[in-house]
Amino acid sequence: MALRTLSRLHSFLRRRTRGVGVFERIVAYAILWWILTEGDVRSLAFGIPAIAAAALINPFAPGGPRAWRLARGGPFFAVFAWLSVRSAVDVAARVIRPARPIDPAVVDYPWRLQSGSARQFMANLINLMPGTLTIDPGEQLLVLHVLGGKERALSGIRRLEERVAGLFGEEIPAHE
Amino acid sequence: MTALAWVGASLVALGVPFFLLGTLGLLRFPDVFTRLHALAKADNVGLGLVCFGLGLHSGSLAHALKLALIWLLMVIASAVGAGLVARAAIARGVKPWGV
Amino acid sequence: MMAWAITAFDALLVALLLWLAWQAIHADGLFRAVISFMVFGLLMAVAWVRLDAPDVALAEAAIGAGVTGALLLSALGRLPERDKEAPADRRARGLAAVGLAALALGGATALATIAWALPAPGLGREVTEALPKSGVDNPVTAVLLNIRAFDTLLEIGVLLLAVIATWALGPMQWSAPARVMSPALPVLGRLLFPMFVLVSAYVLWRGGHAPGGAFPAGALMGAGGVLVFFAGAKPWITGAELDPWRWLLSLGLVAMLVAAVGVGATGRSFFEYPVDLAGLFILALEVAAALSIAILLFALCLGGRPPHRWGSEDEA
Amino acid sequence: MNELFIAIVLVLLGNITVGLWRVMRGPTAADRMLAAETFSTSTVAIVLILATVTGRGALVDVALVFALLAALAVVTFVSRAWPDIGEETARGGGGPKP
Repeated sequence: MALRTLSRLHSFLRRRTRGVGVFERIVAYAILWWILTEGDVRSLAFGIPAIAAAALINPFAPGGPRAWRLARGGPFFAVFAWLSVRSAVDVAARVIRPARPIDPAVVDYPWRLQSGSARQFMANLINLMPGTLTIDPGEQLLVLHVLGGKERALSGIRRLEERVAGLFGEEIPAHE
Repeated sequence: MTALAWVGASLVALGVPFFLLGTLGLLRFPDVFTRLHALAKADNVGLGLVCFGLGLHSGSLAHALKLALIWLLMVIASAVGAGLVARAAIARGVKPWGV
Repeated sequence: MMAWAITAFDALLVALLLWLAWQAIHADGLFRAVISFMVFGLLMAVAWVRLDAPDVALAEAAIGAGVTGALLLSALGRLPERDKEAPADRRARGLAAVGLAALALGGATALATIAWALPAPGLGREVTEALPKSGVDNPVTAVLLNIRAFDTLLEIGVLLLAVIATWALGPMQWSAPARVMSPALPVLGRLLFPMFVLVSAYVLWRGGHAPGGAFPAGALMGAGGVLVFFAGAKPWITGAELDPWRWLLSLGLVAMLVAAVGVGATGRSFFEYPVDLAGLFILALEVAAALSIAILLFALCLGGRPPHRWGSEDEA
Repeated sequence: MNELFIAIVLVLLGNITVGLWRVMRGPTAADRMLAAETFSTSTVAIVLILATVTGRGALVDVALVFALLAALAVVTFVSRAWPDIGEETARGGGGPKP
């Protein structure tokens, strides 16, 4: 009984540590732990097992190949912050005007991004961008609910997709 | 009272209108999709300004990073949550207004 | 200005809490009632913050706003359609409302009388005096796991009984992980699982010297398990008879019983830890209790005995 | 400074009070749910500001717990509760398939 449990644990851990990023994950979680405890080293008796557990027993398979290009993270975040503020101001302007010019539409957008993690990242990011909301991140088409007209939303989505592609180091075909 | 603390406090105050406008959208917009637009956008910027402002106000890096972590978690929750609710609403046959 | 604004805040908070509590038991439609209850939990945590009780606020945040919301919502999903939105019989509800109001009024009066009769500073001084001998710096943890450890023993026992009762009622309705309704869910689960592990461990660590401890940490980890399960992960716990997880379910209760009775071997009374080892005892009990509480709450949210083997609907 | 913060906290609680109208009104379960979600954002802001005003670091942990749990209600809602609540569509039967 105990032996079987042990061997199950062994194969489980082997599955988890295979593939990329165990080391990176551990570093990332150690940084998070430092932030949580505000740098208290006495916490490591709890911290080390927790970091190991977080990195090794995640029931979901680790993501695909090296996802992010860290060097592009900074500029991307700046763009993200700017667009978030703009989208909040945009939606606020629609709320506040008595005429309530929301002009909603449902739009199908064919993906140019290839990898699943880049698509997921974008599908969720869209919800924070000006006038766009993901309804269904499908296999072929991304179905969106947009405010303020289709064309405006589509050009925004195209630019966003190019930025996400850059972040994930993906080549996507140019828009004709 | 340092200048940094004043800047921080003003950022916190600047966040409040976004919360109010988000709620106004919640009340005024005609269907669940448009309301999701209002909330996912306005509330996160509001909370972002509050967290950033309080971080500056505290003047401690570790504390500011913890606030940034809280904001990030809320952003993830509301971005993913908005998509989930929108998809569930479509699946239940809720028709978008004005389309 | 300040005193006025604080008073207004507190008054509004109390009014909201009363209104939400009323809605939670009296709203048309169960869904509205459940949402009211969840918002109530959220604001109750703010009320504990205002009462300067961060320990309770933390527990309320983890349990009230987290696990109970998930429990009620998934219970709602199991009810047959007609029970969910149909308002109950008007007259019966009116009668119940009058009865409840009378009861609440009587209870409040009784409580107020008792509160005035209690010794004014409470037991704070006694706890502070005993704190150096308790093994921890946080008075709340000292009370929960040393001074009044007996209460905690019973509380964990109640949780275990609840799970046993739930399992006894029959197998759970879903023999496979939740039908994943969006590709965003597994991504969210993968992202949040490590956060739940880290923050629970952090809250547990904090319990030794500041607000935190086994109950909020366990509740948080249990909530994380529920989220990851609904995001499509296959749970580790099964209903098989020799499942090692059964030991983890009872670990908290067993550890507390061993600590309580084991000290008797050296001629001490129930739960009387040796003073120089008290810190170690409390640490071990906290970890055991937190793990157990997490798994107990997760098992409760499954809503029945899990299957002997989990299907693999998640790959579909 | 604290006066400003307390005024802000009061405004945010007022904001929640107004938003409750959507919880009561609906019309769909999703509307009520997303109203509740916004309350958790406002509550996090309230608790964080109170943490600054009182200088109690532990309150930041309360906000952290809220932030971590914010996704739980929505996930439970879409995967368990709403697929079987008949508000819009008059599907008969109901109840999860075994």
